[in-house]
Amino acid sequence: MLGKAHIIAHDFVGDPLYKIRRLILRTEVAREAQPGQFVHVQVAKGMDPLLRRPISIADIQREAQEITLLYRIKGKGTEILSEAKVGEELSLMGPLGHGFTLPARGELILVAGGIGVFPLLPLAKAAQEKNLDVSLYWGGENKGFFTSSGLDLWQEARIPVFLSSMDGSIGEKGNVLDLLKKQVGSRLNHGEGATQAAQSEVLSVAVCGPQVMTQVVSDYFLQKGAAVEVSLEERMGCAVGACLGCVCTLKDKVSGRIYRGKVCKDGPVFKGEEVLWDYEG
Amino acid sequence: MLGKAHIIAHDFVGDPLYKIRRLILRTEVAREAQPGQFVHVQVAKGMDPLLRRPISIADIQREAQEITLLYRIKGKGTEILSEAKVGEELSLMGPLGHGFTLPARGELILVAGGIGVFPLLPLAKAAQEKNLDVSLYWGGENKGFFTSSGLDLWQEARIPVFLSSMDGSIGEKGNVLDLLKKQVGSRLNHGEGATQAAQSEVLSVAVCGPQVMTQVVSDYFLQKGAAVEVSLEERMGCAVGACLGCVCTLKDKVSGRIYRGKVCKDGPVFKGEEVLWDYEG
Amino acid sequence: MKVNGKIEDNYENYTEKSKEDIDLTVELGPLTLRNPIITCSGTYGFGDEYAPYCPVEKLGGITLKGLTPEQRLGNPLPRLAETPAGMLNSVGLENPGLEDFLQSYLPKVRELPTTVIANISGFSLRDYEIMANAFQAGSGIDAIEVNISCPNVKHGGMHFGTHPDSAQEVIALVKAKTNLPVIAKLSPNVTDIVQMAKAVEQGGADIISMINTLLGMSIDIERRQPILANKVGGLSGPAIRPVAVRMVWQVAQAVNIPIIGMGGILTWQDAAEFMLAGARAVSIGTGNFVNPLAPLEVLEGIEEYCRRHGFAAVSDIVGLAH
Amino acid sequence: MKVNGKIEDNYENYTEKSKEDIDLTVELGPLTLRNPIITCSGTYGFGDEYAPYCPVEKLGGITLKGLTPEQRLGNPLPRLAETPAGMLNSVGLENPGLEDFLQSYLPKVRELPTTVIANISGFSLRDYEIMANAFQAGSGIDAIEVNISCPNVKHGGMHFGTHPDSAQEVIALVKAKTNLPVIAKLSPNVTDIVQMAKAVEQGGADIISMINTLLGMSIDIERRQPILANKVGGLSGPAIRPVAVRMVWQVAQAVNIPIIGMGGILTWQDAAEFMLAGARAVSIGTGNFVNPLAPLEVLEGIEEYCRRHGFAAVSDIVGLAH
Ligand SMILES: Cc1cc2nc3c(=O)[nH]c(=O)nc-3n(C[C@H](O)[C@H](O)[C@H](O)COP(=O)(O)OP(=O)(O)OC[C@H]3O[C@@H](n4cnc5c(N)ncnc54)[C@H](O)[C@@H]3O)c2cc1C
Ligand SMILES: Cc1cc2nc3c(=O)[nH]c(=O)nc-3n(C[C@H](O)[C@H](O)[C@H](O)COP(=O)(O)OP(=O)(O)OC[C@H]3O[C@@H](n4cnc5c(N)ncnc54)[C@H](O)[C@@H]3O)c2cc1C
Ligand SMILES: Cc1cc2nc3c(=O)[nH]c(=O)nc-3n(C[C@H](O)[C@H](O)[C@H](O)COP(=O)(O)O)c2cc1C
Ligand SMILES: Cc1cc2nc3c(=O)[nH]c(=O)nc-3n(C[C@H](O)[C@H](O)[C@H](O)COP(=O)(O)O)c2cc1C
Ligand code: FES
Ligand code: FES
Repeated sequence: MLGKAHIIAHDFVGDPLYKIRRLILRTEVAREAQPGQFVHVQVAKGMDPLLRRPISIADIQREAQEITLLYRIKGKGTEILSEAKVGEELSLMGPLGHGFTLPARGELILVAGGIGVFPLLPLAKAAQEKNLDVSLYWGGENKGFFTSSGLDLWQEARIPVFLSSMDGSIGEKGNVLDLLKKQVGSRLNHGEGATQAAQSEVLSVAVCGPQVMTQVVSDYFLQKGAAVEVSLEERMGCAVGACLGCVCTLKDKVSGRIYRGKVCKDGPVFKGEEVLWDYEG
Repeated sequence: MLGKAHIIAHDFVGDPLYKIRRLILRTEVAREAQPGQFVHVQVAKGMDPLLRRPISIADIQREAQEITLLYRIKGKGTEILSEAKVGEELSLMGPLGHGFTLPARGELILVAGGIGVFPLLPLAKAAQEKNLDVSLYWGGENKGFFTSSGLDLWQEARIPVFLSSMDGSIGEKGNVLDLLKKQVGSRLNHGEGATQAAQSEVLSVAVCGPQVMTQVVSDYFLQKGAAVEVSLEERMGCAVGACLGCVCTLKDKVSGRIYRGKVCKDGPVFKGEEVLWDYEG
Repeated sequence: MKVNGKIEDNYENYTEKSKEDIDLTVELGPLTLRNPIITCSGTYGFGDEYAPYCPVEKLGGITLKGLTPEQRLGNPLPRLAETPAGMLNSVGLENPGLEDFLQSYLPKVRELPTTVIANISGFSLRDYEIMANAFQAGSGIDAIEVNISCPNVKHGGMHFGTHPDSAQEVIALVKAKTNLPVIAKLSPNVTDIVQMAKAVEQGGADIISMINTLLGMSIDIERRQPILANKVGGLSGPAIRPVAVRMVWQVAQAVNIPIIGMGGILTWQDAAEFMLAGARAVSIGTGNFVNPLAPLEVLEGIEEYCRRHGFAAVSDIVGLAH
Repeated sequence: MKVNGKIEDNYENYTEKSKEDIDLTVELGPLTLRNPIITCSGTYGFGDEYAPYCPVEKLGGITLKGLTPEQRLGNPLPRLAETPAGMLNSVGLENPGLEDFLQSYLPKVRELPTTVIANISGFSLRDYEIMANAFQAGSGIDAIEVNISCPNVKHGGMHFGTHPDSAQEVIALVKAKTNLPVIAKLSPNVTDIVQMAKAVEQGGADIISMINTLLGMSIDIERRQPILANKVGGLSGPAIRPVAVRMVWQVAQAVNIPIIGMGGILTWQDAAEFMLAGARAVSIGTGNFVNPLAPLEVLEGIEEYCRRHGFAAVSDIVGLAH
């Protein structure tokens, strides 16, 4: 879909210091949107900036035909977006990309680093509806960050949330991998050699966050035999697979072939086991 | 002065069809502004468009520290400017340029074509304060144009106004030169050879409008021996005389030397007799 | 008022409007397009990516992503950087290679309801020869655009595209090996664009397309490194339009073959500049990223422009600003 | 947040701030500037036009409008056209001529409380010789910038600026005739900027300044004519910055003389890109039109950047992105 979205609400999620804003849009995108997909937003009417900005769909209200975007004011584009007013319209493309797989059964662990949490809520809600055992492990800076990044949305949705903060002001002190090791590690099959098949039927993991964190969490769960999906980020031009600006490098597990995946179209969600994180070239 | 101006009022002067807007700004520019000067306005925060836009000062309230701009929405820049809201700020340079000469005595005839009328009101008011005999001859499209371009401001100021409209819907039908010939011509010295000096002491003329109109009116009054000043328009870069983007061609009456005048700095007001209208090159 | 052509609707709005009687057809030498609006190589994938947003059957033509004999993974990431009114890309000719293209992509490409132009690149004359051989009349491709100008590949197109002799040579070779119309795509990174244009005309090009991207760089001042992993990339988008229009103007005066103009077209007004400067057709690249409906809006606008000014055919406005 | 550096205040705000201990001085071969911020030729008149808006004494230097031996009225009007994130100009080297400059302008210029660079142009070697002779140490001018790159004058600078041999020749000539530091100003309208840079270095240039404007055109589609009376003009402003940064980067790797970087600088971030790419000083042109305080804001921003990253001197950041 390419069209106008009406701005229903637009405000800071919490303390403006953290620059996280919530944007609720009435748009057809709500009809088809799947967890993990994103929209490509035109932030300014003119050519400054020129390109659209990709933002994950952070909540979907199908009946109301509304989606929620949560975004951090980062540079010029998001700064300008933050000035859009309720009642105005934004040009939107979406829903775009290939989202998360909702497991058929078993446990779903969501792992987020920082604002990587945003695309995970729709997945959590879908899992909940399907009565899957879903929980979130979320690492961040400090308490203020979490409360300013939509922690209450998770609480409202009654999804178990486990936090780790760098300064220890909330949850465990440390990073999210440490939290996971401590909280989940003991439950997992200790034999690193456990057959993948056995584990993956019961444990699925979805990860989104800074690349290094995503990689180590993905590797950790892959080792434990879980089915891991990761959501990646790249600079985007077209967001429809036409420009090859946003590719990542993948390795087919069966053939061993190295190839490029388009983050915008084949992703942003990929199988953790297929991503070649450090491919040079 | 370079600084921020606060928007006090911003609305259509009359029928929005004519796209003429009034912008009242609180700014230091009001302190020094002289009739015929202009300001260089930054219409957008970003780079689209990049350059500032020159707009004449259409009214000056020194005590209130306010100036009025009247402008027609023409292209992208003025379109964006038209979206500026009361309470917001605009970056302004000014007052810029060399304005009209207020005659020491005698009669002052103002001649405007279309929106060329805008810089003339401050001159009219200054002339009035000095008890000069001042009147406006103003040509335009039709009645709607005049009422949408600030005709009432002239009426409020009790300045005699004579109109000509292309469709005859108000004032004389025809162009402003015809109007002038009819209304003023008879009063003027019929001898084309009358000494300039004699005439110019009693009759001063200030002209602003489209170039062709400005030229014919200027030539007409010069022939009649009046002291004519014309306000010119050119695309501007710096507006301070630094880029030579806006020059016009002048001829020194005494030496016969042909030279360039900077519309932004030496003008926009020049002596009618010095302007070389059709200089090629 | 459309301040900058970024206002769009769903394309359903367009399909109903009657086209009245402006003749939209353009003849580019041996290649006839139903209308003068094409999309640029490298910005429109293999023709179906944008289909949900812009109806392919309304386009005069599309140009495929640049192809090489062998598969290429292209350059490392990041490959994109936004710049004032433009963007840099260093995709580095990522493509599936000829064989895979013919097998996996061509069957779908051949069904596209528009004129399809293949864009070929190479690192040697042999490469161009292989590519030219592969595309003949009836192959499902309607014309070959020869990219002698890709600035991203170190030992690649740049050489062919900046020396008149090698440009002429490569075009002559391609021309000899295919019976399809041959489009020579010029690089703007040269001192004398007219010399290049004359060389490819001499080489037998049926059509000239111009311009490819300007070589540029953008630096991440916090990381103190170029943003692009490849360091330099190709500058496209509205920022380069004045350069492109100037070059089209110069070349239009100097050659007798038709020109496809491109570089920074977002709106119909932009496209009109190119046509008035002498381009017989125009191509939209980066503009699609901003507004996927740009090609349709450009077409509508140009048509309306002709109507308003009393031109019976779009080709009537070509070169009128000279 | 300053989205784009267009937010400015009266300059009084700047004068009070303590400069702490960042060493702002830059050595450009024989020319020392108190800080690396210069203003570009042709955009800053003869140095006093912007004085009410930006204090000249805060600038590292200013470059005067291009001068020729004889007076020139320049090109017909219009001379300016706005383009996406840029502008075209075709001033055509309007200037009072050497004699009138020396008589009527130099006395004021010499009082300017900053380093003053004269920019000279010519249509023959003889012209450059005349100009070079006129400016010597003690004349009130601190350096000569040789414009071999003005794209506006048909038989003029373009020729010298696009051929390495003639560029070298004209620089060698100027160098032989003056004892002032000689800055060679390069045109970007060339296939190989490195070749040009090496040529002027060979010719004896003390400093390279780059880039001049890109040749461009913009068409008025309603009048169906180029906007500029001169048809083509020079493209400047943010639009060209990626091209300029790329060229500075390439030249910095290839020559041993210092570079003054310019082309599209509006903000300190833009200036930092040039310095990290290898420019030892930067110059602001079109940016002044947008924000007359740009030079000061750039200076402040660069200083603060050095402070934040622990650099003791601005010259420490030169070329760090390589
Ligand atoms: C699939 C996807 C989903 C995303 N979802 C969200 C979200 O839900 N919430 C959120 O806050 N952010 C999200 N991002 C990141 C968001 O797109 C960037 O923060 C944003 O583009 C920054 O734009 P800017 O102009 O403010 O920053 P600038 O740094 O000024 O941007 C300069 C250029 O770089 C690009 N860019 C900069 N950072 C990123 C980035 N991290 N990812 C991709 N492009 C970038 C911009 O799009 C722009 O083209 C997502 C990115 C992707 C790819
Ligand atoms: C000294 C002076 C005083 C002016 N006073 C007024 C006034 O009081 N009210 C008013 O409505 N207009 C006035 N104008 C004209 C006004 O500057 C233009 O209408 C305006 O710049 C158009 O900008 P735009 O982006 O809307 O149009 P566009 O046509 O999109 O502008 C494109 C470019 O051309 C320039 N340009 C276009 N038209 C003109 C023009 N007529 N004069 C100068 N530059 C132009 C723009 O500044 C811009 O750089 C004045 C012009 C000058 C030189
Ligand atoms: C992401 C991207 C990829 C491109 N890839 C190619 C290519 O493979 N072959 C080619 O000839 N041109 C390629 N180009 C150049 C475009 O076809 C076009 O010439 C250029 O972008 C100017 O047009 P624009 O400003 O409308 O984008 C590419 C451009 C972009 C932006
Ligand atoms: C209006 C104008 C006039 C110029 N005149 C000259 C000139 O006389 N001599 C010269 O060497 N460069 C001249 N230039 C080029 C600038 O000095 C500078 O190289 C170019 O504009 C790029 O910088 P910018 O993008 O910051 O403007 C001129 C540029 C402009 C915009
Ligand atoms: S952004 Fe264009 S292919 Fe992904
Ligand atoms: S606008 Fe720059 S000299 Fe007048």
